[in-house]
Amino acid sequence: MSGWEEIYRENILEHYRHPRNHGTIEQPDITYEDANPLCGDVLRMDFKVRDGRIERVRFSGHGCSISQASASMLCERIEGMPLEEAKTISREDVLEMLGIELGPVRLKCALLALKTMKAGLYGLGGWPGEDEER
Amino acid sequence: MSGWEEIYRENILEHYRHPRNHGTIEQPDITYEDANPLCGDVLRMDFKVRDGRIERVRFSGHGCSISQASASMLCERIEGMPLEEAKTISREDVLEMLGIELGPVRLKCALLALKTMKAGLYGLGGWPGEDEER
Amino acid sequence: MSHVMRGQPGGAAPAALPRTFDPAVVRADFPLLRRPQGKPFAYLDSAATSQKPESVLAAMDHHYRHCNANIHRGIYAMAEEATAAYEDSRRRVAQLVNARSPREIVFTRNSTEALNLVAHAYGRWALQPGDAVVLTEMEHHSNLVPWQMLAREKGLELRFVPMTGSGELDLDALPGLLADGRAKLVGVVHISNVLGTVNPAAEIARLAHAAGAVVVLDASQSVPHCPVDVRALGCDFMAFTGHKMLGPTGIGVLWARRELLEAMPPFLGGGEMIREVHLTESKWNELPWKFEAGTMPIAEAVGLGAAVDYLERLGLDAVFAHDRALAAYAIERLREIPDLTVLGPAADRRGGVVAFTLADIHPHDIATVLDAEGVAVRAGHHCAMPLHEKLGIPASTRASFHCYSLEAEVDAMIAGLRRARSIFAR
Amino acid sequence: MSHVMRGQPGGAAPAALPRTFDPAVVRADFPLLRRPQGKPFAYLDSAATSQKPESVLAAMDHHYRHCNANIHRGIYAMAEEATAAYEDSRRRVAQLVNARSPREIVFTRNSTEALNLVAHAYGRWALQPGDAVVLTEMEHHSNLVPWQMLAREKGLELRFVPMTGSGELDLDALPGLLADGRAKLVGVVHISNVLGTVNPAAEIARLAHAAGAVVVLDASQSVPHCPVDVRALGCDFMAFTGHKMLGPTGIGVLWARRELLEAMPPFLGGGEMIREVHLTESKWNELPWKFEAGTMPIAEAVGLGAAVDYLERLGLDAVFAHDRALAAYAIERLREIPDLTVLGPAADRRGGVVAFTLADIHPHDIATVLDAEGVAVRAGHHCAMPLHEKLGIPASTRASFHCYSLEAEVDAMIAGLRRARSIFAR
Ligand SMILES: Cc1ncc(COP(=O)(O)O)c(C=O)c1O
Ligand SMILES: Cc1ncc(COP(=O)(O)O)c(C=O)c1O
Repeated sequence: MSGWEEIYRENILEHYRHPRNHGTIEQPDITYEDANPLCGDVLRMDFKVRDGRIERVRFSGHGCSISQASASMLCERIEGMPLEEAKTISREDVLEMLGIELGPVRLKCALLALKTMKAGLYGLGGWPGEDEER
Repeated sequence: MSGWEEIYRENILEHYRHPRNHGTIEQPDITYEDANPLCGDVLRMDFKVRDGRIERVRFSGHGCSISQASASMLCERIEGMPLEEAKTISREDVLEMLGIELGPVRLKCALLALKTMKAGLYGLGGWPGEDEER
Repeated sequence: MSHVMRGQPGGAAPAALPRTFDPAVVRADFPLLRRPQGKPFAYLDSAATSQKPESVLAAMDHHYRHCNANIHRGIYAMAEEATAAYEDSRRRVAQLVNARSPREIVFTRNSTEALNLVAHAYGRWALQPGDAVVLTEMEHHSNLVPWQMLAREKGLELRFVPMTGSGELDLDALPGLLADGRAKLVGVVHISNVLGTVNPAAEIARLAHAAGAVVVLDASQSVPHCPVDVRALGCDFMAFTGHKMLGPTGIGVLWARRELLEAMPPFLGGGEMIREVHLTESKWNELPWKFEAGTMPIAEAVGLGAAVDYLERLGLDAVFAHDRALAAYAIERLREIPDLTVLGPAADRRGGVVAFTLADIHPHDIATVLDAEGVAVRAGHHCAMPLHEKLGIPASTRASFHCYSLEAEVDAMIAGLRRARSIFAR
Repeated sequence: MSHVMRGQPGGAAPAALPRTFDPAVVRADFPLLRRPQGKPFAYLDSAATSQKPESVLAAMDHHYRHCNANIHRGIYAMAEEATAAYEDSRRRVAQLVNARSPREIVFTRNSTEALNLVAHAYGRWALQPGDAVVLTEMEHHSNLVPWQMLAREKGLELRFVPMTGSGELDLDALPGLLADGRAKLVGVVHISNVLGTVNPAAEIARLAHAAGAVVVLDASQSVPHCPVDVRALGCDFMAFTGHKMLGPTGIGVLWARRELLEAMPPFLGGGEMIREVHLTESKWNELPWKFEAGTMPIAEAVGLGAAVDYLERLGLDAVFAHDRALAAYAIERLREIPDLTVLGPAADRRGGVVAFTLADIHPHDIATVLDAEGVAVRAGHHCAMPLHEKLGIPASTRASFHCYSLEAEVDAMIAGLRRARSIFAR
């Protein structure tokens, strides 16, 4: 298996080509936009929340296949999930979904969605374990 | 000849122990004070000028044997000299008077007197070859 | 490579043809590029940072092993040696850019600090509310953000020389931006780190001076690659950075006209930059030390001096000819790839930088595929977000060259781009 | 060395005795100190800059030879490695001083830049005309001049904690200086680079905080020599510098409480420190990068990380015990010399720094004679002119130690001082 095939596994390309939950929500209950300062990529996530559950979630913005695939996978996973449970999703969970190993620079792409989600759900002030998500 | 004896030749120690032209002049025609920023040593030179000649020159301040000896030698040499001639004294002339070789740090000690004299005689604006006296 | 035009960004045309060198031979001087057989590695990211020749590493290593002492204050032999080496590097840098005196050379951490020094020490002092600062749409963030910060603080207006579709400055717009006499400072990048565009610095300086503005040149991509003569250019401040010119990280340079440096207040306060300190007031040291606070990057200055020597041995005109020839070659080969757009002007108007987009494939993905093939390029906004905004793209992929770069490395990139296209076509 | 008191400037008293090491063995790790036979060389100027162990030089050399790339933006493997190495050094530095998070560690050029960063980004933002800044009479110029410059700009009052005759802070005066509630910032040197005095940083922080002032600790001479725990000390900002802690030149550190760094505006503008840049406005990056503009001293950070490892392997409590024992020995031996005055407090209240005067012999002359005998000491005001002014002397001679310093080197100095006395007695 050559180098790029280790990163661009079929599941990633699949999510990249056919992203789930892509789009925006009108009048979302929570919306948060973050950027990857290293490359300027931007991700926005909109949430509809009912009875403490994430009823709907949509993402938009632009980014590379890793950041788009991880946003797509994360959204797919958290739609319908209780807010409190979504908050506990960790960096390791996201990397496991992606199923690849990444260096510190591309890690930022992979974790942009998680970071955007947490900032949205917790509010801006920071959250437990945030440092590890750098 | 061991190391320090190369620098502390008898003439230097002699001028250091018995400085010529040490002191100040009341109501000097020209007075200038400079400092060696590297060690805080201060040198002031006062001049009485008549008919374009340096009639009297005195130095004061504090410094090491090299800076004191070079001030003493320089004053001895320029007293009575036409102003224009004194202005032409070069860094090489001073080092020749001292008769020793010095690295860039102690060079500053050796040249403080020359720098003070030139700044006094030329005024503050700089003078030909100034860069070489750094 | 004989079809390449000579570029003389720095001043008058020289009499002789440029010396030339064989990059494959030059390469042997660069330890990092000597890779084990069978592991291809094409480093095409020299605009981000250059590789370092053995002589630079040896100079720094020698410093630490044989004359590591703090400078300017030590009376012992080793400190005298270290001081002499540090000041000697300053002299060599001064000669490289044809400064009038080594006093005009201030060492900094990098280009960015040099440009911030100008904004803080000159800008905060000389500019008044209502004054305007003229920049260009192709500035690197380092020659943009400091002026934004200053503009907000002092109530300055920022104006921008627009960029044409081909990625050149629309110089016709400059007189208009200067016409009301409120523009007091013009900041411009000499060679764009994205487009490779060589901007007409001398002409800009002429126009700016006629309108009473000083000129700050960001020479981060020119001094490392071509002859630059500050007197011929006629600018007032110029910043460049060691790590892009075969030197170490941790050191940069501000050149400025002596009269300006004399007049400006200092920037950072501390040891070295003072003549006399009392509890509540101080007097400043002479130039250039007035602007060098605290223990400076001493080993790094020694390394930079060795880098200047190396560049001068190669000949900067030869380096530039080589860079430009390679850029021309790359542009030619990139044309073979469908859906690929090269940013910036024609090959004869640029330095050794080639940025492009490929269909709607994200540059990160392109760079990752290329990395897997052993080709290192840069992907992103290259610290020039407004430029990308203007071009209507979020990011680009960039290949950039230095004296050790080879056509074969460009070929490897082309092969990798074909592969990226096949993976990501959707 | 069993008579030496344990110093714990950094926090709580530890349970175990300090580990010890043999400086003669340690010495073998320092290439510069391995001198050819018959050429004695006693380096007693470690407070100016320390020597570097082989492991530090090797780490930097390895970086340049195997993973030299610009960080944070490169998508290729080498850039990922360089980024990881740089950020790993930050983590090690954070651990060294027990920071809550690596986000609290900002890399700078040196201590001086770190202190200027506090003055510019925090001071210009948080302090108002009429506020007071409290410093001490024993500050290094680097923690004095930036505040003078700021005081002039903003109309601040400078107040000084006076020094006792024995070179200690007169802490009884501090409450009075804080009493009117106008003092908003207290800046203090942790260990004086002239007197060796270890100042009671935790107590000063307690008093300052009670009065509503933040505390800036200049730890340039403490972090390299003894355990320092920012949480135990309770200060708000702390500066230190790589080249004094067995690391390279060109890198320093600002530690600060995260809340303060979050609230403060940035200092230098440019690449790296931004999140988004548009032509006329920008958004800042997260901590700590918000304060790191342009290409940072990457190789230097790697070297600093290796230096931290080395210091931790030796054990900073052991280093401090060694330094203090040597200072005590030096003071004892210096007493043998007639007309010699040791500056500063008793041996049990200081670190490994011993400054003195000898009759009216100028320190330059002393240093020159010592140099001829192969002993490197420092002569001058050591960037602490007000301290010397207060003591009524223009300059002093200083010997200072680190882990590789030997009693035999002190002995060589003593012999040289006798010679200086015989030459210059007048
Ligand atoms: C107490 C103290 N503060 C600050 C500094 C400044 O350190 P640097 O020159 O590395 O900025 C020094 C050393 O020179 C020092 O001893
Ligand atoms: C045009 C230009 N200006 C400024 C810089 C900033 O240089 P440094 O990061 O060394 O400060 C760079 C490189 O990053 C550049 O290409």
